[in-house]
Amino acid sequence: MTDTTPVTAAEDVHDLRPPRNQWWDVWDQFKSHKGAMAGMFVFISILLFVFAGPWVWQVDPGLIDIRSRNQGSSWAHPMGTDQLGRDLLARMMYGGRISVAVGLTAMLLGLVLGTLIGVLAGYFKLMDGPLMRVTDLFLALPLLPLLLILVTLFRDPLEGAFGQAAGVFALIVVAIAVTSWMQTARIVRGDVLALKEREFVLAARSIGTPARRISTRHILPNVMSPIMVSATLGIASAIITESALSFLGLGFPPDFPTWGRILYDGRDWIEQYPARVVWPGVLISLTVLSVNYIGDGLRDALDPRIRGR
Amino acid sequence: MPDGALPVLDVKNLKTVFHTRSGDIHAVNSVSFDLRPGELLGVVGESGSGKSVTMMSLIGLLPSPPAEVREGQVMLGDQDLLKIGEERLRAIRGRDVGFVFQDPMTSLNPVFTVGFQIMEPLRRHMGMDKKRARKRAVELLELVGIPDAERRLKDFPHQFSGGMRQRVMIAIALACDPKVLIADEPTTALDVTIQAQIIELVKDLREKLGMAIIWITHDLGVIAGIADRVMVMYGGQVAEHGPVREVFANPAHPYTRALLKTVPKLREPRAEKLRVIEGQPPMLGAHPAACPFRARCAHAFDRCARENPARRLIGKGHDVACHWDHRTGEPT
Amino acid sequence: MFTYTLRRLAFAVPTVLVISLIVFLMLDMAPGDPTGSLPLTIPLEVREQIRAALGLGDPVLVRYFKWLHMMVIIEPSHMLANATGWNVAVEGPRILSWQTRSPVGDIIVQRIPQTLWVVGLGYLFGILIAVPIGVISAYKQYSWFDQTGTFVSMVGFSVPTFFTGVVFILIFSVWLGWFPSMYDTTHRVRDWDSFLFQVRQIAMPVAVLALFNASQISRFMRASMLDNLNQDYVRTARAKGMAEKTVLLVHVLRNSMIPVVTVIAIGIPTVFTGAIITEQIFRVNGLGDALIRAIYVSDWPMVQTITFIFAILIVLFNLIADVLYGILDPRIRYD
Amino acid sequence: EERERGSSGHLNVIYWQAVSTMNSYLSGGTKEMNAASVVWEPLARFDNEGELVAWLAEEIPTLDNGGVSEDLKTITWVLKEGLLWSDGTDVTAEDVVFTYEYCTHPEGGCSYRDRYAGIESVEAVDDRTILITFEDATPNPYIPFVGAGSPIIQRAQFQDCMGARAPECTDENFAPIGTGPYVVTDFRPNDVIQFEANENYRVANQPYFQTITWAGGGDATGAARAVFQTGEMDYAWNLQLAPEVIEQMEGGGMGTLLVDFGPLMERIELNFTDPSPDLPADERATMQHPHPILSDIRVREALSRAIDRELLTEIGYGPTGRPACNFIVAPPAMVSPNNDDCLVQDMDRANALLDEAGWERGSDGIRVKDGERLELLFQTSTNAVRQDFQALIQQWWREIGVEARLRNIDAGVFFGSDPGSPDTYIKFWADVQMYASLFEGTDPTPHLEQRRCGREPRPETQWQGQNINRYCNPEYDALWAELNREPDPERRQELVIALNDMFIQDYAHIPLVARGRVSAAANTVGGIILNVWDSEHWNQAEWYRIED
Amino acid sequence: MTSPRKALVEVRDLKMHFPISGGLLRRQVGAVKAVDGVSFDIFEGETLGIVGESGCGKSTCGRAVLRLYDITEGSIKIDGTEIGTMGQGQLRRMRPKMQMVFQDPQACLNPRMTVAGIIAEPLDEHGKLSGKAKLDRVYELMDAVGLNRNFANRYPHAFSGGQRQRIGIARALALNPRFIVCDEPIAALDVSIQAQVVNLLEKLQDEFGLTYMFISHDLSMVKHIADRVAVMYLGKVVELAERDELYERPLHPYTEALMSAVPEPDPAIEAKVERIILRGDVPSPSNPPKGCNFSTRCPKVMDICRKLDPEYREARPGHFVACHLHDAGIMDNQTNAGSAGAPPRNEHKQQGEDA
Ligand SMILES: Nc1ncnc2c1ncn2[C@@H]1O[C@H](COP(=O)(O)OP(=O)(O)OP(=O)(O)O)[C@@H](O)[C@H]1O
Ligand SMILES: Nc1ncnc2c1ncn2[C@@H]1O[C@H](COP(=O)(O)OP(=O)(O)OP(=O)(O)O)[C@@H](O)[C@H]1O
Ligand SMILES: [Mg+2]
Ligand SMILES: [Mg+2]
Repeated sequence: MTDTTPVTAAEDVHDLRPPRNQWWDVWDQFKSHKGAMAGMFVFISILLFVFAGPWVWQVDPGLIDIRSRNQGSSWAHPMGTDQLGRDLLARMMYGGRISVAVGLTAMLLGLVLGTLIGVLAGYFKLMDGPLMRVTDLFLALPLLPLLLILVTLFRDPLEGAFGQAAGVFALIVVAIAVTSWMQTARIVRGDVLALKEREFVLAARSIGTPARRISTRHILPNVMSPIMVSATLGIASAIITESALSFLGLGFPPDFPTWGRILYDGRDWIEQYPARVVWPGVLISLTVLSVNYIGDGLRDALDPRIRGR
Repeated sequence: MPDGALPVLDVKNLKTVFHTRSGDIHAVNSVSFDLRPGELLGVVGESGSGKSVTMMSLIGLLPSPPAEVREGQVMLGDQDLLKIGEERLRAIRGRDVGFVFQDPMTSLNPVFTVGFQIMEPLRRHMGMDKKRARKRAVELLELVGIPDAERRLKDFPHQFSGGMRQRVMIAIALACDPKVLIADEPTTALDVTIQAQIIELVKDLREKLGMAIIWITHDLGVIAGIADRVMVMYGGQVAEHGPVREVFANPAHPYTRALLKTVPKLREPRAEKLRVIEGQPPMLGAHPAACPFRARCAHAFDRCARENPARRLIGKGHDVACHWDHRTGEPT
Repeated sequence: MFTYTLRRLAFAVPTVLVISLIVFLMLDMAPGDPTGSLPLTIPLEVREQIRAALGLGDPVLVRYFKWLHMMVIIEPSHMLANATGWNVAVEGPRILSWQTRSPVGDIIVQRIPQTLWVVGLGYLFGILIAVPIGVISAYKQYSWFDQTGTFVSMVGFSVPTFFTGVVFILIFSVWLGWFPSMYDTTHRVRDWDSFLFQVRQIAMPVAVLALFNASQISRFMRASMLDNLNQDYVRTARAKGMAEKTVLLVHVLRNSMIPVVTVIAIGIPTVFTGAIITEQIFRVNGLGDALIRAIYVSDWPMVQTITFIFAILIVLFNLIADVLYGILDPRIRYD
Repeated sequence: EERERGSSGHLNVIYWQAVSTMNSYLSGGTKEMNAASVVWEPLARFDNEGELVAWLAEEIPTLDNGGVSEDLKTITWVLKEGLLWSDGTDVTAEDVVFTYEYCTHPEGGCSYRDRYAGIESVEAVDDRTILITFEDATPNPYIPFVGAGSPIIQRAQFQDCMGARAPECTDENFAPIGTGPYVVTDFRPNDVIQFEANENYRVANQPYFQTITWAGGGDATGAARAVFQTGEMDYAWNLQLAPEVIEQMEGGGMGTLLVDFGPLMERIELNFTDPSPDLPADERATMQHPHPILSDIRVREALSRAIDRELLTEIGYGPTGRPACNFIVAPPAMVSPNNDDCLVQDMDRANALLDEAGWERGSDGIRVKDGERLELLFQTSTNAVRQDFQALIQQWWREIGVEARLRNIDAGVFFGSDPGSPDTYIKFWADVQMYASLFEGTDPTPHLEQRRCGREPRPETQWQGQNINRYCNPEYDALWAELNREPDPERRQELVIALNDMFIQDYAHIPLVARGRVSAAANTVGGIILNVWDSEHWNQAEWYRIED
Repeated sequence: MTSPRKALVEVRDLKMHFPISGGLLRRQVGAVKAVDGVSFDIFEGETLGIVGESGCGKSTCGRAVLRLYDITEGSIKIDGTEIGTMGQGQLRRMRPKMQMVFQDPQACLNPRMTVAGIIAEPLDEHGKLSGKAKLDRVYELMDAVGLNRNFANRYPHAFSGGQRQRIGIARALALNPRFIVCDEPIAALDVSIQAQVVNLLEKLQDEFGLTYMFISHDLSMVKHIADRVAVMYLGKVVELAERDELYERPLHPYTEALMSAVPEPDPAIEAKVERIILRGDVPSPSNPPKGCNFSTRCPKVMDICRKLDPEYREARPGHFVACHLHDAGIMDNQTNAGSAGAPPRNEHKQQGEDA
């Protein structure tokens, strides 16, 4: 049944506006999604905390103050200190930068890769077979050894090229991305295959729109929903994969705090100083949760059919 | 059809509302009709006029929320279906009232065999054991004209063509010899040649089994071919209702009249230009205090905007809900 | 269906070979050294001899084909011989772990029971928890149950297992003393008491894994149920007068399980690799533990073999997933 | 009261790094050596005081009792009478000879090959007498067949496992027959070992425990928790945990921490050669290019003075470590008393030294000389305590105007011997590096030998050699030669201390912390005597359950 | 009708087979013969109606004519230019001449684009209009199809079916095409709306001199709008004639059955109509029956029909049919045999006005 949302006369009295950027409509809808707004608020708070926080809380996260080691919350150290007397608040901020940046970039990279491959495979019949075999191959590669090998093989050249922090960052981000794009690719391909048969794509072809623009204008926006879902899951799993890599000694060096690393390091101290695991644990969960709710909201907002309701 | 016979189904003043985020939708507004044994009532009306919702309200098939059947009375025999509660309703669905839906492609569960799906109501309502249910299922398939029924019981829906699937749906609906069969656009998704087959089948079955049928459709042609009485719905209300020949010959409601004119006729000379009904179907949002058709009505006058017309009798069993008198061309 | 399965099988073999070659070559380039874990008291000259004794001299491809031969022919024959007692073991050098100097096949066979107990049950319970939660969440969409379920599973997904594991140990082993914190791989289930002990010792790792898996699977289940709840055939079933239970658990569930079952099947191999951390925390010396420890000490034959087995598992379960899909969904079965 | 064999029942041991094989000759790891030591035994071993005690031998051969020849070239061991293998057969001198042959086979890959270095021959004089002939005069002949690293294996079991066949003898390697108190009943590599009391053990009422489950795996925290807090385990090996964590767990009250100090010492090595990546690969870190910064002793001293060893110890090791100022930190008699001034951090002195050396503070506080910044690449293996140390030391050095760039490398790579890898500690392609090392037994001579000229790793030797920091001092070499000839124990002690002082006062490397052996035992197990000179399980036969 | 009209579209022996691959190596094991050798002309300014049952290849034929598929065989000339073998790049330049209106007004509009965006898309692709001029053109088109300009910024879901179809039509008109394939443009619409769209199409045809290929399964509507009508069955055109000729004197038994099956919205007529109820279902296009495609369901089937595929020929001037009943050679035999097919044919002959 076609959903006829009839247009009444009352609605016709709009003045003639030139077409406005559709992102405004997206934003209007997004605003009305309570969960998404809450998620947005939390996520922005987290971003502010990690990126702007250090301006407010000007403590060097690496500064060792042995006299005040293993302290609980106090005015001088709101989240307490670690075993070297480093300020946990500063470390959470600094570590959050890396974790959030890893999460976001790895997710973006994986997403771009997955989407690209998914669209290519779905849209161009010739590439479908080979690309899907490659995807299968990657799916069948055991990730952990692969990550290990990537890290051990390329850490040094990259560190040489970009400096230590940037090198490890690039490596970990790429390693996570390279091993996490396959699901997205599969889902996108499936959707593209279905979309390709939809009449509006045919319509675009009958107009003479070239394949490149069909895929960017008609296909991509319509596979947004599954991509959003992958994206939100992607951030979460990237942050967690990073911490698991830290756990296995393959992540960032210990002098680069990341939430996963801080959480891991705090494990042994859980009985004496639970704050050392609670803070990073809570921040990781909050980030993942907020991103997830934002994803829900975005998915709705990006869909004009829901937007209209 | 003896006029005096007691109706099997008597619907009075049915109102159904959908509660949605953007307000209530009054999908069915004080709909009343009855159905006598052995009779075929055709229901027409444009998309969204509330045909399906009306029928599903009768036997509580609407999801609640968002749907709410507000008022009314649905007497099936001597019980009021709106009052007896979900448990008893379930015993009636499929047993006393059979339902056939529009889309045969999706209305059957793809992962169960056709046999299983036919036998399900038999075992539930008639308490048949597997063997007897099977036998009956074979009979039913043969009844709806599927050859090689015994073997085809084991097939899955996707192995049937659209027309055959619709036959299976009919077989399911007929399984427990219901008193009333409701067919919601059973042929809309089918080709004309297949549609003709199904119509032929239903006519046949009706003669054999003598059940009362409600047949919903867009297609006036189908109604003209098989119905005894016709009910034209518009905007959640009954616009016109009467014996089929009477309504087609003397349509009283402006909507019925317009509708009859818009459809080109195959067996009549071609008209130069098709007549159209301008405008769009109404929103069912607010509670109607006016005639829902007034915005598209050529004869609308001020009263139509103020008062929702009540159904008035204009002939034997023929009533219409309109302030305008088609015979005089004047307001009543 | 049959040719479809055959075709996938035909593709599977080269896939596995390519993977094994990639893994072999990459490991060969990896910088780790098998003598790296030896104490520094062992002089360099001796280390060099050890390296030589490990056969590190041959060219890569030669070693690859030797390894492949052993992997595909000799090791399986020994495993079969061990399992059945038949005299089918093929003579010839076996793949030896550099670290333990013993055939990797034997170690892997040893480790399968605890892997299955813990990881397998963890996954199984995860599914058993996830399915009803997914079903109820979808059926009561937007109810408080659904909202809580969503929230909890999101949190469950976002908290690393090494965190939950330690919290569990603290609460249930240290404070309450209910469960042992270490898994005893030598324990054999013989009678009721030993079975109870087994239950106690797997309780925590299984719970950790089950929670983690359940949070993911329940999401899939819910989405799939929602898809199907709106289908026309559900309305048909209701119109037939079927009880709500039948509608939900027979008609909708069966259809919803089709995609979920394949997701579950594909997930099984990743469970083996993904449980490494849990295995380490609870000292469950399963396959994951064997892999990670081999990686630590650069025991490449071990890594290659386990990786190869994982690759086979992944390919195999993908295949199984496809076949399952076909079996569950008659529309595909008859193509 | 008298204890019976097996009367103490069952013992649970946890090794969080699991044992990979029972044949310690094929592994070389401490954990394998410990496990093997309850099955295999040497002729003699060191007790917890570091004193040599006869074990399978009747007595310790000496110059005095004629067991060692005057020219220091031969030693004669006599087996105890009536020794039986656990399978009931006799132990003979042939088994000892076979042990020598087994480990010195060129294709065998035996990890303790160096124990048998310098031996000309090992002969069975009779069933119980073994004569070892050395190539040169050997003042310390107590290396072959002495200590847990060089136990006697059974010829009958291993004679078909020589050379290249050694690793293929899985059954033998996993269940060796020995003379020790226990026999293996089940071995699962990297997982668990089950032992049972040896029926043929030479002490009639020992061992007291009937069975042992020797579990492996998990992590150090879990192992400590199992002894201290849950009581699941009776003995846990090698608990390297943060001091506070251990302290808190000990509060559980079920176990005791056992610590003793041996020669293991955490240090910083200073590279005397230039590791600059600008040099060609085969000249990097070789004697051709002296280090541009560290060649100056004042810089080296300043780096050492800036370190607060007390604090490092407190943070990293607590009661399980001691600040170290010497190269040789054990046995006690050989430890130099002359360098204790390093115990106090002295920033002023460090700054003064650098000023004197011509390094001026730059705008960012880092010192500069001739346009070059005082910047050092500081590498170590990946390990939480080491990274904490790196952070602390980096901060102290920054205070004296030295910038340390930190780098940590996976232990498998760092301690590997792959000549192709740029990241091994041997190659030392960094300015400074931190790790710990020790020596076997009680004699530091071989350890001191490592720092002689010409022992440095370099391309020509495939980067082999133990002179890691490429120290080269002819005086040192001469003094070592003297030590190597000296049989008199008193004089040897003096020489060791002199060599140590020379090396330390040259600031050739920076000692940090002497690390103890740390294990934990349940309060219900008695008889444990921690031994840092030999296997921790050297007296396993005497462990017993304390009944209450 | 004036005889020598100019053919805008000439289709000869068009075949569109979709490969079915199978077997172990995914080789092609067969083909869905969706369109299997059809030929017809469409004259300038006329409307050619195409009718037939679901799955008989109407849409495929329409799309193939516009070269939305790479056709298997045959030639397509549009305005004298052969496009059957043209590459997609060249075709792009031809696109403005030929456009398409789709069946499902919901599915043919990208749900994530505004109406203005949808209508402007062809202008973006082919024109070089400035933003302002483009907007003006969009408004112009919206006026032409009777859409309120205010709706330019809305999304398709906010429209009723009829309005959506107008958007689709406006898009097709944007480039001033000469030839439009209308693929069941009214099938998804409510009866009360269908007439609006059909009237609009007719109005535009008059205004712009468009040529239509009008695909539909609604015979009544085709009768209304088309000048000539082709009946398809299982990938083939079985009959093609002037509208009145076809509706009054169908030659092919399938056409007869099809027309008799159409229900008439008039109980009086309905009561009288003699239905030809076909037995069984349409065979699969991947496995068409031997001989005549219709032989499995034909009420007048003859032996030869099961063996020989009838030739598509001009049975009467301007009236093409593919049926053995109207085969010159066989006709005689069959007449003698007294087949049911013969009498109506004679009747037609007598009543037919010779063109
Ligand atoms: N679940 C629902 N939620 C909200 N509104 C609904 C729902 N189901 C139906 N409606 C509304 O109820 C009205 C009547 O719908 P109904 O399905 O009865 O129409 P119909 O006459 O059967 O149309 P069609 O011919 O297209 O089947 C429509 O306006 C529709 O939008
Ligand atoms: N892309 C394709 N690949 C394979 N088969 C196809 C494809 N498109 C269409 N077909 C098949 O070709 C045949 C004709 O399809 P087509 O869509 O042209 O029919 P139609 O006459 O337009 O039917 P409808 O009235 O249902 O729209 C059908 O059997 C269909 O399954
Ligand atoms: Mg309906
Ligand atoms: Mg079509």
